[in-house]
Amino acid sequence: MQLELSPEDAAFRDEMRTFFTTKVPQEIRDAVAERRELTKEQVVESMQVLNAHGLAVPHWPVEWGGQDWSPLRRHIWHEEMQRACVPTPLAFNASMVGPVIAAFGSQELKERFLPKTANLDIWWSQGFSEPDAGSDLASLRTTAVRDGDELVVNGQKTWTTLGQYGDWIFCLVRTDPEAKKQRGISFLLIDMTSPGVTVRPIELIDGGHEVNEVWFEDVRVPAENLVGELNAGWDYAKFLLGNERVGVAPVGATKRVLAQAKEWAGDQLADPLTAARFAELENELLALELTALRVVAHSADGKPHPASSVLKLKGTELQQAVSELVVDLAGPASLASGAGAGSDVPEWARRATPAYLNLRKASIYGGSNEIQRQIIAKTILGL
Amino acid sequence: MQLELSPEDAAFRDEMRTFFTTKVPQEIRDAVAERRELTKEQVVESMQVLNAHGLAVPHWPVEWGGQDWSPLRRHIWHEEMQRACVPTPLAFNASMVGPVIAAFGSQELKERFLPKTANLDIWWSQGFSEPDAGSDLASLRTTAVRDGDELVVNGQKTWTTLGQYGDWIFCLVRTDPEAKKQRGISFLLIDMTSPGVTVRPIELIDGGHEVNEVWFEDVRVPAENLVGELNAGWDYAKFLLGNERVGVAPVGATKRVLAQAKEWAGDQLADPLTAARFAELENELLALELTALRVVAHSADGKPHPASSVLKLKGTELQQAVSELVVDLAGPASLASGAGAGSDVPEWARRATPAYLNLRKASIYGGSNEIQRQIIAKTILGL
Amino acid sequence: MDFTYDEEQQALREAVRGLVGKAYADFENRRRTVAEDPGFDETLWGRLAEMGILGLPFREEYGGSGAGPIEVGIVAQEMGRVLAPEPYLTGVVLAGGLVAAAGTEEQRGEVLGALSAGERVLAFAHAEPGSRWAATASTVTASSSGSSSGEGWTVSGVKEPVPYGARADQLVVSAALPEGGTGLFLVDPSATGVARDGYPTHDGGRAARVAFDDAPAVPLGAAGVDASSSIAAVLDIARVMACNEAIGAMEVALDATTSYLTSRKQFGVTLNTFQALTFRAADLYVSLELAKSVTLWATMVLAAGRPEEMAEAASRAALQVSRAGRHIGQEAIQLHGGIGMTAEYSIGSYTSRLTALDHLLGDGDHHLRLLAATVGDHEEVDPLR
Amino acid sequence: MDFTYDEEQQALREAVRGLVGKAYADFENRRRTVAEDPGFDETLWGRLAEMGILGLPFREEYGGSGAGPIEVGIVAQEMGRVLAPEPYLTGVVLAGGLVAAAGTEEQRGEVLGALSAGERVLAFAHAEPGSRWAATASTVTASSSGSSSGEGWTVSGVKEPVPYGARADQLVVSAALPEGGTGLFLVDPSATGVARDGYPTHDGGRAARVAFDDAPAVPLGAAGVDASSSIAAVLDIARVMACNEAIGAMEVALDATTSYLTSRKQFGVTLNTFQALTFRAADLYVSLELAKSVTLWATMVLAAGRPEEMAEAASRAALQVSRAGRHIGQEAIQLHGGIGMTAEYSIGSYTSRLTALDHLLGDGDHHLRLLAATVGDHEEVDPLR
Repeated sequence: MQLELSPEDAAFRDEMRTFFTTKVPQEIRDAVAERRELTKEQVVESMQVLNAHGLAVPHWPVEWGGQDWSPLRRHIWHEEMQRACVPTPLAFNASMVGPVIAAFGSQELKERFLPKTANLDIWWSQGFSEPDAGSDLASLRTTAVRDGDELVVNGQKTWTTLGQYGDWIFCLVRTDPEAKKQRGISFLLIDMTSPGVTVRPIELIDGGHEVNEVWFEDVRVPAENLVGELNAGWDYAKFLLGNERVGVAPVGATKRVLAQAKEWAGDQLADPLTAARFAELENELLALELTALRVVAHSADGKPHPASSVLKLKGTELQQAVSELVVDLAGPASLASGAGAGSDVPEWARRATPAYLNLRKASIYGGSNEIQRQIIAKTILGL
Repeated sequence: MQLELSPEDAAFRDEMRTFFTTKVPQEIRDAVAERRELTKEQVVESMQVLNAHGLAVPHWPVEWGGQDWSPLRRHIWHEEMQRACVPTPLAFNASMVGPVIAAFGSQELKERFLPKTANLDIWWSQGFSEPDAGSDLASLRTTAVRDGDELVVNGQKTWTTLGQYGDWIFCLVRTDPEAKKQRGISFLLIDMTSPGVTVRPIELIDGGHEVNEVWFEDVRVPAENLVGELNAGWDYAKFLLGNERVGVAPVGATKRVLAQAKEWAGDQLADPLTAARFAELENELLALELTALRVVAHSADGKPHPASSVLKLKGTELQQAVSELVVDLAGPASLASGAGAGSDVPEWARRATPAYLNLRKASIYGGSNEIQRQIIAKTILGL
Repeated sequence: MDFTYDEEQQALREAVRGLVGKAYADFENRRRTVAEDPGFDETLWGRLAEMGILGLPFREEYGGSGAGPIEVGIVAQEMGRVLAPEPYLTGVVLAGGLVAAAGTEEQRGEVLGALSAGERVLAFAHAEPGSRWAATASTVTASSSGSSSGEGWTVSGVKEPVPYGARADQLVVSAALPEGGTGLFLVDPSATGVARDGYPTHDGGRAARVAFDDAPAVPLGAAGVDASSSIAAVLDIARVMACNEAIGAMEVALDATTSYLTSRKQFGVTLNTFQALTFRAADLYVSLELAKSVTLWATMVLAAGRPEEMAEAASRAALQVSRAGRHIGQEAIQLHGGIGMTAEYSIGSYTSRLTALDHLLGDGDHHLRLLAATVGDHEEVDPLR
Repeated sequence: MDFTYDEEQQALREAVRGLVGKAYADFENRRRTVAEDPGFDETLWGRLAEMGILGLPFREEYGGSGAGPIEVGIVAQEMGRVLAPEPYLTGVVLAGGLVAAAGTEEQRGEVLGALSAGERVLAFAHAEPGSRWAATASTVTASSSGSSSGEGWTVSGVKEPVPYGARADQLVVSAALPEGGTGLFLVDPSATGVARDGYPTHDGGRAARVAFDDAPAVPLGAAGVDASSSIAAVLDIARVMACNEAIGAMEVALDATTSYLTSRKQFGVTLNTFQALTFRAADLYVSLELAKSVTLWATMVLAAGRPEEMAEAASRAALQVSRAGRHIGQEAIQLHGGIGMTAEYSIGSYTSRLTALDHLLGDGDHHLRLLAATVGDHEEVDPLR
């Protein structure tokens, strides 16, 4: 038991803090601070700055750009990044497909994809969910049928976040229709410029265009784009979903918004009820951050830690609660949600409700909170 | 839509208020106000005062002492009684076995039992739950086997509230072991002084003795003590449980405790967080009371109104929340829970934690809140 | 004490449902309507006028039909059920209500007549950047260059957000008076000195920034008189009507959610197989019923016409509805899962509208603060009168 | 930053579990023990002394073993797991801690030596009827008839409730000083002028009303000096230890609940078949883990020995543990159903103890108020040092 960081870790933290607050363009960090939607270019530029300094994919194998840090350092890296309003590396690249290719892909796939993935030269999209395969992912129906050296893909994916920017998409496809549910699924990399791929936007309730439907009509994919073994895709997907323990809960970003909200609150912070609401959320965030630290400390074995579900569940609840607080701070000004730059309502207040509405997704996407409760009940509590 | 009471109803309310605050002995009302446990004698005396004035069983048929009031008047009667700290008529007599005998019993049973039941000359206990038949009541196992003009009862009941005072007990017993679960159950009246009846106290977590186990060993019961038809007991039990819509939620009593708590709070009421907690509870209680008024207004058809489940569910939640508030108001003095009369800690503060602990039962007994949610989901929402 | 609607009121509900409910029965119709300015259906607005709905709360001599809060509440519930974007709450109940409360006889006849006939859309320009639901104006000021007879008044400053302020044909504007207090003014938005920037709001509505630069303004009622108590009273009426609108919306949101749970399959079974979900739906029903009870009661308090009880009743309804609206709005999306996040599907729009209603006239905590401040003044709350 | 216990600490845990855990492994043993005065097992107390547990927090020169808050926290967790009724928290951590913090060298040696050896039970007489967890005394007053050298002091007034005050061999008493401030005194409870009425508390513990009527009192430390900052500091340490005790209790309460869910049958199946129940158990686990994290962190803040950070850390842990304790305590009974209400079955006693711990040294809202008062003083809370 030890409260203090070691001198080395403390120095590491200072180094990260300095880097993030001086090397990433201010205008990108301002956009994050104002909770604006980032442009594709901003996301790419930010990740490339990180990658140039070895800070984009520190959890990857060292030969592919990883840093072999302790879990604590990865935690510090991740928190400091969010604290400095630096966009975190695109998850589809850095946390999802990259680690899967690194762990299960052929040497050829690694060489072909990992450097470009780390540098966001390829923007990856995720093709897992389908209209009838949400929480029940294993009931997916998109098929890939072997035809010579190619696989022919047909089907529909949905909730493809930022699919409009995607160069490539990693998909779960059914390659053995006879096998039972989880078996017979493969993990396939598809060039989104291939003929037969159609991306259709889905408008969300905040008015934004963030997710998409992706249609595959007789899309021909070279068989070498299969990752790992045929029909073993479910294992890779489980690896992918359970792989990451650092940054599962959006602690740093939520802390930052709460800290900003104190500024936004102005005089309202003198109201005891408002102050108590801040204090309670702040305490819960502290508890969550400490729990994240406890979890990362036990992540050396490489298996998914079931407590990650605690982080996801509570993390999204707090993220949503803070966004709700911000709407209340904005008060009547929260109705000015569609106002432009000429508005007399400050930008944070105009963004308050769209952000609140958008974040309803946090407890649905990426394994709904119901799924997280199920994991906790089953895996941890044995129920 | 009409806010005001009619002049007649308003006069009725005044009449009730005057009666309850002048005719029921002050010391009994003080005991209720201090949240003390009442003695058997106090419960009996109070109900007999009410009965002498036709106010013990107003919802019974007129020939057996009922008043043919509108549901609104019964609501007013019930609320004013609680407001005046008058103990409500013993539920086992007034709300449970009485209405069942009146509806389904033979003329002989009615004459034999109803007057004494209304006057609490007989103290009734309830024999429904068993160790393995709680929420799943229909799995009860106590048997009654015909032997000549008698039924021989064997088995065990539990959670028999105030069974230590019981003269008679109304039981659900299995009379046809072949029939499936709900069928084959009968509604039987048993003299608790019969040989073979044993009452054993169960100590509760607040240290009180409120519930009991009741054991039946070859207890011989005259067959004429069967209410209604053999094997139709489940229907009578459903009638009994769904019969009462007035007073399902303990609104009046909870309101009274909350009002007293304002006195107890003293200076603490000036604290904004405490005041907000009071205001929020008070508003929810208002909402609950208004909902109760809406429900009673639709109770003319005699069938259980599924919204009763809303009243039970929310009513017990608020009752518990108010009791929790009182513990917090008592603060460190709540630890003086076992202190006697010589204590410098006021009685309400000493009673605070035992009352809070005791009220954990409110959401379990009489159809747990899980059962209520199930009724709402199934019956009202069609889920 | 009676919670039931009489036959005439039932008939009114059916008539409104037949018109408004039918118009937006297909959610796509609503999407199309709110996608284009002015954000509502002008034809439907005209039909509402013909049916007497726009003049419902106003006396017959002003062109209205002299109905009461119960009837207006029924209309609001029906608007809420289909998320009708027409500016009934802000244009009729609020802006019209102020003219009825504070206007001269002549102004009432002229303005309410035009409003009731559907010839003029009103908006109440009241919120100011940084204001929090007060009944007073602060940064928008009025000044008079002429005599105190009502001539020569102008207003200056920025009002934002003004619901439907860009479409409005006439503005009711609150402004700080030179001698203190808050006055009400009628302003022609096409006059010089008025600049309007309209924009859509997240709930499909419209709002505007309205800047006044010595814009000519006609005092509503007697000139120079503090109208803040009238504003407060009409805001309270509007709050209760917003609650009525919200319970209509919540009813449908819960219905949609339970329908979804019984039809959507996951893991080979419909979602209502999962008890964790059905129990949450049961809790939503409890929230809805409680909110409905307080809203109906508050509406009756308005109808009973006891001004001294109105503010408290409005706060009580607003608090309960705020809590219920968040509970139902948030859970309705969650129980729908991903589809609930999409604009195509209606449920998210219900959440969005409930959020807007919550913040339009004072959110739950705002009203809780007001109630907490007086919680020690009474022993208990007795809803029976 | 490291959340793991070292080997020595693990060994300590096993040793305490072997002794205390074993003694109360059978819940009937605990029931029997708390049913009779003094409400705890004097033999076990002696064994704890022999094992060095009673002297754990005190320096070796005073008869202790000079361990730190981490170790004391481990003991508290183990006591919490079996609801051990021995007065470790109030007698050792609190009363002993005050002697260590405020006593003279001589007093420390004498009192802590006797305490560590198990020869003397201490109690801290501090709460007064109407007081709310302040570090000061108010209605109990001290006066000095003699010189200021420490002779001739007496205390008067009523302390209640005093945890284990009737059994205690020596009392540490807080009292308002004649010149202002709060002093600490050692009082022999058998002296004239001291009247004690002991009684059981709902959680199986003991408390007393202790009335002082010019009872002879020896100043703890220098005479007439305001000790309220020492009291505050020791109260904060005790708060964190109460949190440690509570997380031990919560762990077992959750274990017992999940065991019950997997074994109890209703409707022909075990209760863990009902998703509405298992999801609630999952939420309990979340509450527990978060409370545990803050408690371990606060314990490390104590161990790091930065007095200026202790009060805030104690409040943070107390707030989180209060919320978790209520959540787990209430739900544990509810998920057990009727059996959870009975004194025979252990689960209700866990709820009772958690309620007592919550109110002993300041409940969640009390600490929330303290934290809210300073929430604007910092941008964010950074747990990494």
